[in-house]
Amino acid sequence: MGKSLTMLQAITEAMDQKLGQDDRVMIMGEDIGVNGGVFRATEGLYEKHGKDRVVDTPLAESGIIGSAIGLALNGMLPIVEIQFLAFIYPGFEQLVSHAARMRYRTRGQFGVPLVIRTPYGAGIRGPELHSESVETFFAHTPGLKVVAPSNPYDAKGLLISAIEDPDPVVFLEPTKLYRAFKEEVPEEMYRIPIGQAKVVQEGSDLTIFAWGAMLREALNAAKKIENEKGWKCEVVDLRTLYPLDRDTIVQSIKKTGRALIVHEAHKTAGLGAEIISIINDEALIYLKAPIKRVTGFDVPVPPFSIEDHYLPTVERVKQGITDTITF
Amino acid sequence: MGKSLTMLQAITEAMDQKLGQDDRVMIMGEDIGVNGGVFRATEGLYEKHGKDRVVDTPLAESGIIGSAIGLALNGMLPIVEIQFLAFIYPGFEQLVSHAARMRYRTRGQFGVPLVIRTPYGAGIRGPELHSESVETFFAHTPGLKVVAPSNPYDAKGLLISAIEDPDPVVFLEPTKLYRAFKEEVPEEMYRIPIGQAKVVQEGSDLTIFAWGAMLREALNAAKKIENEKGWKCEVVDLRTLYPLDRDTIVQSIKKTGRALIVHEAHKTAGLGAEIISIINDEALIYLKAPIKRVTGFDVPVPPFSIEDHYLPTVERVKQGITDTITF
Amino acid sequence: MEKTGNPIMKAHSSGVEPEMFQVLTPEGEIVETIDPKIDKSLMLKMYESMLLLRTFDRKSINLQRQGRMGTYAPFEGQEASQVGSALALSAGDWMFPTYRDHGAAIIHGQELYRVFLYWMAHFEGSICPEGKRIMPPSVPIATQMVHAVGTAWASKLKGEKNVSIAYFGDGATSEGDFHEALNFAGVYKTPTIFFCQNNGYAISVPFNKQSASKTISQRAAAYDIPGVRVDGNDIFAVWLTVKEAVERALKGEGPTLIEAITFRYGAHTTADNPAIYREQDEISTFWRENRDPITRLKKFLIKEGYWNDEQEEMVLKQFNEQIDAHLQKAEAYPKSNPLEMFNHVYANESWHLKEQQQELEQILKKGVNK
Amino acid sequence: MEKTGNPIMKAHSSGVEPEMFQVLTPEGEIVETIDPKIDKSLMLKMYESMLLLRTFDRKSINLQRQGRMGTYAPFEGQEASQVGSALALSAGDWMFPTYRDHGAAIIHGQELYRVFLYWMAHFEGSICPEGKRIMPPSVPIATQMVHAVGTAWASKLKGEKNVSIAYFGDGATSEGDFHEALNFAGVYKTPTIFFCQNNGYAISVPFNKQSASKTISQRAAAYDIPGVRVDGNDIFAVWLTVKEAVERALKGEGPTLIEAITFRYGAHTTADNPAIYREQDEISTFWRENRDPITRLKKFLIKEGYWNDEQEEMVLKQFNEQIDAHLQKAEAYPKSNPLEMFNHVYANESWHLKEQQQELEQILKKGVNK
Ligand SMILES: Cc1ncc(C[n+]2csc(CCOP(=O)(O)OP(=O)(O)O)c2C)c(N)n1
Ligand SMILES: Cc1ncc(C[n+]2csc(CCOP(=O)(O)OP(=O)(O)O)c2C)c(N)n1
Ligand SMILES: [Mg+2]
Ligand SMILES: [Mg+2]
Repeated sequence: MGKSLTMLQAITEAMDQKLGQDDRVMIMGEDIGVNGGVFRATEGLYEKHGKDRVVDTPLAESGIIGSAIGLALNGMLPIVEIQFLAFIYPGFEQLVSHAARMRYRTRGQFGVPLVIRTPYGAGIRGPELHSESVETFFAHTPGLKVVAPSNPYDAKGLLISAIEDPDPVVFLEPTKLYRAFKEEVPEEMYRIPIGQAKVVQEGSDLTIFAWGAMLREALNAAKKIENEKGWKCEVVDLRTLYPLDRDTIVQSIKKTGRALIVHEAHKTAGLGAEIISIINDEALIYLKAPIKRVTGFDVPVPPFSIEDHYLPTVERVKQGITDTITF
Repeated sequence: MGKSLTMLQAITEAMDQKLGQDDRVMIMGEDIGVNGGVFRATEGLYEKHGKDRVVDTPLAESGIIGSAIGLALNGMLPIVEIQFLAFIYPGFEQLVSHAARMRYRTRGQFGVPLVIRTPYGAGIRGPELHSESVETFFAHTPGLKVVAPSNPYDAKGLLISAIEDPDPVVFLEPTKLYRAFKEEVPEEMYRIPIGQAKVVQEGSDLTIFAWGAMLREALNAAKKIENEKGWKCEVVDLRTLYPLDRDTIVQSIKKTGRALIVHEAHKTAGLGAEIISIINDEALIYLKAPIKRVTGFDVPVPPFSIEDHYLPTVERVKQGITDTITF
Repeated sequence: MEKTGNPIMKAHSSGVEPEMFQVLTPEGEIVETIDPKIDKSLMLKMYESMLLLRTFDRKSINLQRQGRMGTYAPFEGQEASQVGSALALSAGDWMFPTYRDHGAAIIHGQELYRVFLYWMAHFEGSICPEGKRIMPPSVPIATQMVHAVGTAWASKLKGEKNVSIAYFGDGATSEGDFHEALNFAGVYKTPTIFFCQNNGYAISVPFNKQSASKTISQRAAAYDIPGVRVDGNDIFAVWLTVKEAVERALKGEGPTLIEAITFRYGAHTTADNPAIYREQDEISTFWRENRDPITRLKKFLIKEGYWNDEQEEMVLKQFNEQIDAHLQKAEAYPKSNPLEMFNHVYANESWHLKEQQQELEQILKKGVNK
Repeated sequence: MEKTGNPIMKAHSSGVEPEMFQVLTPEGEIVETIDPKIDKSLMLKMYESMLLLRTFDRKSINLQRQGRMGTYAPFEGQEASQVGSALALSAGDWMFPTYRDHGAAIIHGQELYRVFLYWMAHFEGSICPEGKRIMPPSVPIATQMVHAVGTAWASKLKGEKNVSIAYFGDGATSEGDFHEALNFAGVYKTPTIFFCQNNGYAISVPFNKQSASKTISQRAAAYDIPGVRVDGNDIFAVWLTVKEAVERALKGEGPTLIEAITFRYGAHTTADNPAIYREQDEISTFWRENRDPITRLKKFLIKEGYWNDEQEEMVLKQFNEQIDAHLQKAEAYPKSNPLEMFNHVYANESWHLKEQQQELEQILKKGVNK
């Protein structure tokens, strides 16, 4: 039996259940204890599981990630909350030079089963540096896995998989979707495998690749364009950003011959480029038109009064579809 | 009149001349003063220009980059040496959240004319984390410029441009080339514009895009393959990695119709993907074969006993050329 | 009974007892010699500045509630710290505020309408008046502290008689940048003032979860620089301390760490609910009634015959008008043009931004971009 | 004559005077009560361990010179710090060494041939014996300090009686991670020992350029944890101090910062030339002749009748054989297989690594890959 949950509630439920089921699981971060997190993702968990399992830390991301690495080395399964994605930077060295490499350096002797959860993306009228989308940094770091759910159901299943994963997972939570809609979420624990994309809508004329908050823009644009022009878009939710699910990507492109990638991140060296390159590798001859990228622009995310124009809009996605199909 | 200089000497000369010419220029970093730098890039400069201009700093990269930002805000032109590229991570936040954004945030009121020089890349039998090549991180950061010379002449001209640039420049020095060969370098100050690639060898069958230490592998492979099979490769040295010189890239591909990218960095989300995407955008219809990436593998750079196999080799480049031309 | 074999216990025996420098008690009594002297006009300036800021702060919260501004970070309760420190500076000094220090910025010369613009998410809210050195609020915690080392270092190198002041909170003292900034400032003896407003909380986290250390000022010893703890709600104490720090800095004696003990009455930001993590009503009523920075100075001024209720009424009226005028200016400010986002990424234009700007321009011409 | 208006001067008046805990003088005299007792067999173990390490270190430098090993970081001169600290640990304690602390690692149970393998750039040089908790040398400075907080924290949570020790140098104390580690350890009272070998230099940079603070131990006060400064060339002092720190940690009294004053006789690494940045001959001769950790213990042991030249000759011979045997094992170790680089990136295989491995395999099959 399921309940209708927001993504935020689905995430809380995943953590609550894992805390209940496995002694080794703990959560740590800024304001996640007594306060229940600035987005309330950990609401009630401190009271329920106690101060040793749900830990308010000092304001120091390198200390948080670094000590979580130590906890993980010594048998715990820490879930770290970084308050906003840009605030991971002070802990970047710990993530890139240690978490991602410990298994490799010790030839499997010591692993770092760590999850780093963090809200990411724009669209919630946040202050400066509260809206970044720099998944590229992590997808360029061997040893890390990167996940970004687009709905409550996937969020719970992917987070449980991430917590159970023996390797460090960067778990990107689209802030804009936290409370955007509810969805039936099974009460039991279930897993969505890391590394698998999902075809959320079948189509024949063009494939849209998207993830996180951009999936909805993709679906909306696809619906509108179908109404307006009759073109049928296939929409693929990547879900895992590293390593990418190449098979699903290539299979779809072989079917449609045209593709569009929608992401919030800056265009240059964004993940869109990697997807284009995978298609170039595996399915160039199937391509009927250049692959279009509709992305955040190559500028720092601007103040929120104009952030909606920084982000890909349904309008821009539609334009991209049209350009690609009429190429 | 020029002198025959190594890349290291050309870099020292550029700094020496700018220190001599402009009071605002200063150098700071670990072991760069009395010791002249662990690679000796600043040899003699401390004695010549004094301890206020060539500063041995504490061992703290965030402090170094952060205080250099302050120095730049207040009228100085700091050149920071980060001892090895991976040691920039503790200062990553200062670079990404401040240096890259100060002009933007203040609408041009305050800029950060800062150069960050750092040895990068593998192939010198370095210990762990002394061989990274993560230019993607910086090329995905609007507000930064990224430069990587492949020879002494370019190194001097590009470094002078970087020092004179009003914006922060990440200046990547291929460690492997520091002393690899000498070249005639003019004694006077000259500039190579940031943002311009260079066609170092004309060809008609395929274009190889490379930079830094990989340029030599590209040229060697091109020469061998011409001898062996008669194929003529065009070789383009990108020199500036962000923003890329799209015109030169596209022009070459329109001529040859085939391309290969060689870089040391990990394949996934490496800059090769961006180059492929630019070609996809602008010249897809000219492509006669998928564009090949010959890159560092998606693994942490391994211990030096096998690092040569992590790196693209002439052998692998040749294989890539053959695959692409015989596609 | 001391065992000689226990070097650690021996070394750790002398605990640090938190002392706090106070000049003006909550009852409005002077308990220390004031040196240098604070004359009547400066006292009135202090008082009026705090009144202005409190009026501004309350107005801002209302504007946010009415949807006329974005998330806002209030500073009510911290006026003595912000005014006292800012008034001790000279016009050309570098100021590095956080999101909560627009009070200090205003006193140092930032214009009210620009502060409104900032919270309304206009690009132009981050610009300071020509010739001033007020940096935009620093959002990533503690990062601005190293900048204030750099600007001060440059002043020193150029022989310019300016200090740099970095504002930060108690939470910021846990970040690595706090440590690196103090250490660099100690090494280069930069004319930097590290001004910590210890309001007891980093969002929901009380200082005793932030660190095992009892005070923040005690950390200065780690870098062999002076550290001092002052009553941050006592504007005389704050001003005197910052004044001394400025003088030391200008004499070449280097940086100072100042911990000003204070309290924010309200929420961390308008997005925060302090009742979740503290006895908000009780604790903020306690501070308001017993420790308020404005009340205590008022008591003193009235006793001295420097101030009365008519004056108060008059300046409040004037402040309200002034603030409203700035608000009007801010609300009448041209709407942000989305195309502006492509400007000032670099000093010189690049092909990729030019094209992306054109792409957006095309879309905007069509009328909708949603 | 004190001006009351000068809070900073007042607060800063008490300077910290560097004291150093010493038990065994360079002349081999005991100047403090030794408690707990160090019995003869432990003294001999200390001495022999230091001899073994010095022999190993010199051998390694030669191997590097002969091209049989890569760049090597020698520790000669720091033996008392490394042996004294490691011998105070229990077998299950977590150790986080740097590139210069393979001496400590060996004493804690790392095998000699693995240390050779490490410097010969074999993957397997980073593995420790089954059941041990010796982490691979940390290269990015100070980063391992926070790990040692985490492992100790986990021990505490699990009720396991183990400490975690982090080794680091004087230069490391400037990094933000030093600060964050000490602060976290203070907050969670983790059983962590922060063991700093202050050898006076971070590569070429002397400590007085690293910080204005006179000592490193004084920084502990910033986190309200005990800090102590010991003679790092006096193995009794080191052992006693670490022993006390371990006991405190296991009793739940939390972390300790230990500053061991020592000196590296040689270069930073074999790639470094210390003559560029210090009077290498003079200064290293001075330390060798007046402060050597091995000589001083030897003087004491001989005086006590615990040691003589024959014994020394015998163990040296034995050590040389032992080291040679390990060297042989390391040199006979199978050449690294390039395809190994694709293993252990993740616990489970991923398609992209599998394919890249195949790509390399194909190339290697052709015979050349240059
Ligand atoms: C590096 C970083 N981490 C986290 C945050 C989120 N954050 C914003 S304010 C804040 C608390 C700051 O507390 P304090 O330094 O005491 O200042 P106060 O807000 O009390 O003035 C946090 C955690 C941030 N802005 N930057
Ligand atoms: C983050 C980082 N920055 C720079 C370096 C380069 N580096 C290696 S050792 C060293 C000096 C370390 O000095 P110290 O901490 O005193 O240790 P010691 O070598 O004296 O044992 C430096 C700067 C590094 N390894 N990591
Ligand atoms: Mg606070
Ligand atoms: Mg040292």
